[in-house]
Amino acid sequence: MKRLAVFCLACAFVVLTGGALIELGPAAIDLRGQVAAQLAASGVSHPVTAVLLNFRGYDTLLEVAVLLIALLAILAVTDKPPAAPVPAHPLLQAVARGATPAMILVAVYLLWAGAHRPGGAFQAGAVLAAAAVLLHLVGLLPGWGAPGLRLRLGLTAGFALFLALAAALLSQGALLQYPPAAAGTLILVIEAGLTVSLGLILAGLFLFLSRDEGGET
Amino acid sequence: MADPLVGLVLLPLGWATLAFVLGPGRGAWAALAGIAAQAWLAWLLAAQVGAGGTARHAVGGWGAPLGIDLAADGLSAALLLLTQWLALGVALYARSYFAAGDPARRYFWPLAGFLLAGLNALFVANDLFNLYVTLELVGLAAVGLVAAAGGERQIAAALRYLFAALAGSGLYLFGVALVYGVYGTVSIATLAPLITPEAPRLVWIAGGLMALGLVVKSALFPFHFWLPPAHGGAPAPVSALLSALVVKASFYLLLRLWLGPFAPLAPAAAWLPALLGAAAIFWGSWRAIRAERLKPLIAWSTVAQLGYLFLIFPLLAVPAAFGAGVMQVFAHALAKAALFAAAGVFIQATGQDTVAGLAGAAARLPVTLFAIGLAGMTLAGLPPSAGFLAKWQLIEAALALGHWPIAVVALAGGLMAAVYVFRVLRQAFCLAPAGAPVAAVPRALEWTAFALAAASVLLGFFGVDLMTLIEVRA
Amino acid sequence: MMVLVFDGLLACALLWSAWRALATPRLDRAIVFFIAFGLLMSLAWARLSAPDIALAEAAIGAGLTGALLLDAYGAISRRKGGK
Amino acid sequence: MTSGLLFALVGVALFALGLAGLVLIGDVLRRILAFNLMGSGAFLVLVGLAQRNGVPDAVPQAMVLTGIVVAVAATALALALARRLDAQREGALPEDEDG
Amino acid sequence: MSMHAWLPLAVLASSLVPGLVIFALPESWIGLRTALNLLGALVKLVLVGLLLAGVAAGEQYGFRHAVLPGLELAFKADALGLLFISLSAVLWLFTTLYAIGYLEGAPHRSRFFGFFSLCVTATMGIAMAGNLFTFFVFYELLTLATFPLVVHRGTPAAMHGGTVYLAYTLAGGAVLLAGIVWLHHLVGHTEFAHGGIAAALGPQYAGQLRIVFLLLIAGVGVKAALVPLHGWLPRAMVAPAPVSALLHAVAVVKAGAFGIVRIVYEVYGVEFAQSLGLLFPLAVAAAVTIVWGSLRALFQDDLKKRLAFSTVSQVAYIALGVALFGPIGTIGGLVHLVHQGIMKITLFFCAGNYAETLGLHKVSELSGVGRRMPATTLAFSIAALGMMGAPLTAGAVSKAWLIEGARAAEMEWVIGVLWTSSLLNAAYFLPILWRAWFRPPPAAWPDEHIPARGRRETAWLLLVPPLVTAAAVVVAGVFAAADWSPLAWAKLIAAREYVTPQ
Repeated sequence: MKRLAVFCLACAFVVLTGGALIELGPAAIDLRGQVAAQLAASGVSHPVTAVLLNFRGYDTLLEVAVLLIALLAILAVTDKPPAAPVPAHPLLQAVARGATPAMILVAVYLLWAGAHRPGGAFQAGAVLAAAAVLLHLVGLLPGWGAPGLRLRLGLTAGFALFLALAAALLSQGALLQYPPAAAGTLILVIEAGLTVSLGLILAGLFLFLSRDEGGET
Repeated sequence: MADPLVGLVLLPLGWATLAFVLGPGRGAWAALAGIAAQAWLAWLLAAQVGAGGTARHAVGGWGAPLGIDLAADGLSAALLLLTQWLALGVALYARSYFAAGDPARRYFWPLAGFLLAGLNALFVANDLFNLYVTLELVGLAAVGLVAAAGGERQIAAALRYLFAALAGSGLYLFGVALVYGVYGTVSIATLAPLITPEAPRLVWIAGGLMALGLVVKSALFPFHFWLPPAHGGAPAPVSALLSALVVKASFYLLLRLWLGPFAPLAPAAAWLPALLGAAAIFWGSWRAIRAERLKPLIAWSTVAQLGYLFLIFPLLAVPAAFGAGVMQVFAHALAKAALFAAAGVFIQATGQDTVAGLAGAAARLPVTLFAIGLAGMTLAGLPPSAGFLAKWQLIEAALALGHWPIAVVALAGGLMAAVYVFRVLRQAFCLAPAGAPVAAVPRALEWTAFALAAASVLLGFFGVDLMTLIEVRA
Repeated sequence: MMVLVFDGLLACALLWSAWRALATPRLDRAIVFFIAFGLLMSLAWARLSAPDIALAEAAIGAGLTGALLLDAYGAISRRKGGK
Repeated sequence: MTSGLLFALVGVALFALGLAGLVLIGDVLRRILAFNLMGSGAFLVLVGLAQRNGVPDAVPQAMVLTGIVVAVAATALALALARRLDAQREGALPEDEDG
Repeated sequence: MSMHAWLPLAVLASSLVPGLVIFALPESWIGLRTALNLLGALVKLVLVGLLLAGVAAGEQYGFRHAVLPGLELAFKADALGLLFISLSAVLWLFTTLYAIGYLEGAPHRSRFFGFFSLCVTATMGIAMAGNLFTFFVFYELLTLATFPLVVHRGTPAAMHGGTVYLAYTLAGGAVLLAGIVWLHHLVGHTEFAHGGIAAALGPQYAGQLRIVFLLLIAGVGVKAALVPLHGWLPRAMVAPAPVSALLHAVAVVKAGAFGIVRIVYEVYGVEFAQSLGLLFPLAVAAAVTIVWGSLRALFQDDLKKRLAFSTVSQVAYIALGVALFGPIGTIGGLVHLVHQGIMKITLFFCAGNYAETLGLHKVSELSGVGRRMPATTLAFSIAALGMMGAPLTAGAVSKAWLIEGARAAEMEWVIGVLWTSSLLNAAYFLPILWRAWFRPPPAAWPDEHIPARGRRETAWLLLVPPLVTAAAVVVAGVFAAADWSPLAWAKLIAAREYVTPQ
């Protein structure tokens, strides 16, 4: 009964919204023009990066905070020490060992490329995290226990740097108001910090979680 | 911090990060110092808004719609003031509340810091997508705080809470996506003149979905199912923050959108929230009256008290209704924080939280008992509390428009609240069972609970100041 | 024309994999469908001229989320099997 | 019809599917899948609808990048809770509304 | 702040501050607590004296504070309010003395005296309220402050009594609030003003104003114990004797009666109320209450319950006086506000003495108590005779004016009601007196825990207050014509309320 009702509601919603979508005219405001016009002043030439770290950089700042929160919450609910890693086949381990430096290189490239073309801190961080997860899966990297000071610093460094710069830029008149000349450099610095921390955080989402292997009875 | 608007967001982000770096369980002093500074900033902001009108800050210097604008009118300033001062009380309480080995303490300070940052960011946001991010910030931090207690019940409650919060913010985000599709912007200030009663059908759908999402997050009946286990199961300081502030945040946003960009569409649906609000009052009060344990009782009372907030929607044509809503937010926040704090004292003193179990302890913890009494006055809307002023304005607005059933609901709800409040209070006068052990409780706990409760009553004498502040509209 | 056909097929595949992710009786298969869904999403983003999102979706949406899901599934099913 | 509009329509359907799943399904992992479908649907609408004239728009694309990261954070948290709950006991969510 | 704003606030503070301090005092600090109590009561008497002198000389006292735009807490000390204030202030002093003796050695005394002081503060606030809103604030505070006193003993019976009390008074409060907000909405304010504020509205509002009147009177009628809203009063008699004495003979029920007076005279205006046809139903309600209360009193064996039903009946005299359209009835009603207070408090003091000294709670146990406790029984007899309206007592004065008032208002049936009531009063009081004075005492008293010491029948703190108030009953009756008597003050009020003085 409930299933049927929900199904009907969902269908009605799709038809109604879909219909309204199709008959929609052009938007009142087009930000594409504004983005293009201000792109030169943003410090980067790739529009998505410009939006992400300059025009709407404040969103990104808060978004990193969301990631940190998720990490904190995960730490708060998993208090077991990490289990010993289960080693995979030596061949797999060798492949993973070989892949890791390559992935780090890819991450650095993505970070650097972000200013001009697709790529940036998030993608680079994700690749770093993927490397860590890979190492963990083949048994070369143990799951993480309660983070020590160095790991905590690493997890927060990118965010702290971003936050500190954002606050320091208040001297320019507004939060995150880059001086046009230094914008490119500052964005690269922020992205570099974020890449490391995001890599650690995203890896942490996996490695902190994977501690309760073997169960608890 | 040059601009209080920005400082209120950056400060908690900063000390939350610091608290995490310092290590599990540390950072109480950083938190207290930070919150005290925030309280001062909120005070500055309220003075600034009261004197000079809406405060604005264009992040990055771009300005909407390309950049993100922060803005605080009277309503934002008032809620920021409430948030910081209430958080100061709860923080003082929490510092003494957690025992050294309590798992809930390990990440309390950083999570609380991010929660406050999210709330403050939400109150100053003026951009629909930025608001989505702040909603997630608040939601995940709140879930984390509930889950940190680590018990099976709390984890289950946190999971249920998380799904409700995610469903709510998902609905909201979908609405935002539609709005951006129609108008090409998510800046509230830019949208406001664009939305008219002749808006395309998609805008109506978007508004409905956003409202639905926010209603789920504000735990309006019948979407309240997640609230009692989460608020009733969390440690006392967490329950206090959640019941007092977190549910109010999504209500604030709903009100802001309702009165702001979506005002041309809003009247069509005004009675629906009011009907659900009335149902929430009766169902929540009934469950509170029937509850056997103290914290679930208080949590169900939150379900009921949130109902009042939604009664104002059909009345918003009268200024008193808006005043009633804000006053109720303040009254309930202070009173509910006080009640959860007081419940925490009793739980620490007796090791259990049944209502009947209070009989022995109440007489030995008179300050806490008074806190419950004063907070109870506010909840039941008895004079001279802030809750009474809220009820007064609500009834006045209802009569002014001839919607007397709302007045009847408000009065009946007040009586039901009196029933569950006095169910607790009368335990203090029952003859105590002999030899019930009552452990010593830090005095700071008792007095912070009392201070919060006293504030909820004393605010009843300063309604004019609050009303003057919130009259500053964007 | 070819482009539109490709888009149409991609749309159908997206919906089908999403449906299977929810409706498949076996959880492990559902997760595999979900990872497939993530990769299809990544294609869709590429079609929408959003290579940044395509990268992120592949790495985070399909990759990391998929790994998390599989890991959680493994932990839970191991525990169930152990009891 | 542009690809933008087409994928926006797919987004609507995905969102409805995910939401229905979230409401109807009891199993925690499945609900997490459903939530992710819901999110993907919203993202597709955000970008697809904005690009219904076929021209890429960087602003919604940046928003979706933000959204994807938020979604993975939420997913990880939900999984952590589910695993912890499962470690503590087996079975479905409690129905004890009194807390 | 000028003296004229400061004095009403000081009257409130003189009981509020000691009350709050007392809460914080440890249970064992008896000396300081007693000193604070008495100091507060004496300071209040002095302040009330200053107010009385000022108001008699035509001074205006008042203080206002806005809590919301268009909504003010307003205090004023006018002649009518002072009548109630003086009564409460004087009786507070005696009841405090009495309570100190009564509760000697009992637990939770800090709590008791703290709430006791809050009750007095609330009563003062009710008396000095300058508008209906302020009246309501203190009216509800009174409810809250009395609840802990009613359940003070913590027994299941006390808990039950307290619950019933709250159910009645809070529900009444809600009804009253509805009426007040409605009135505020119609008029724009709820100020107490000579001649009323409702009359300014056009005739098209007559229907709404009638409903509002019903709501208001039903709201205050709960505390005034108008039948059928009186059910809480007998049940609240589980409270300790000083509580029953001051609160349920004076403060609480009078707060209701006082509210009726304010509503009829200063909200509606007596002439406007008459023109709306509201006074006659009020008179009927009062008459029914008078007769019904007396009838129920006849069949109570529990002494305090008999007194409680007697209170139900007697307080309605005030409402009746108000409802008699004309200055003479008004004077009768107002003077009865004072007279009933001193008579009934005497009776409760004595009932408390019987219970505390000898463990006597029932009428049927009082045989011969006059020989064991002659002074207490003498005071009881004087007050009981006063209640019946015997000559030379305060009761006779009020009844005479009420009867005159009924005649002047050409409502002869009221005279019948009054006579019936007097007969019934005699029927339930005279058997007690007969039993106490002329029946032989039992061999042993049920629970004699204050032994007679020499010529003193009980503790002197228990004995002095009823004797003083009993003397006051006689003095108020004999010297009714004097300038300073309650009657003279009631005449002053009536003269100010009716535009054409007698």
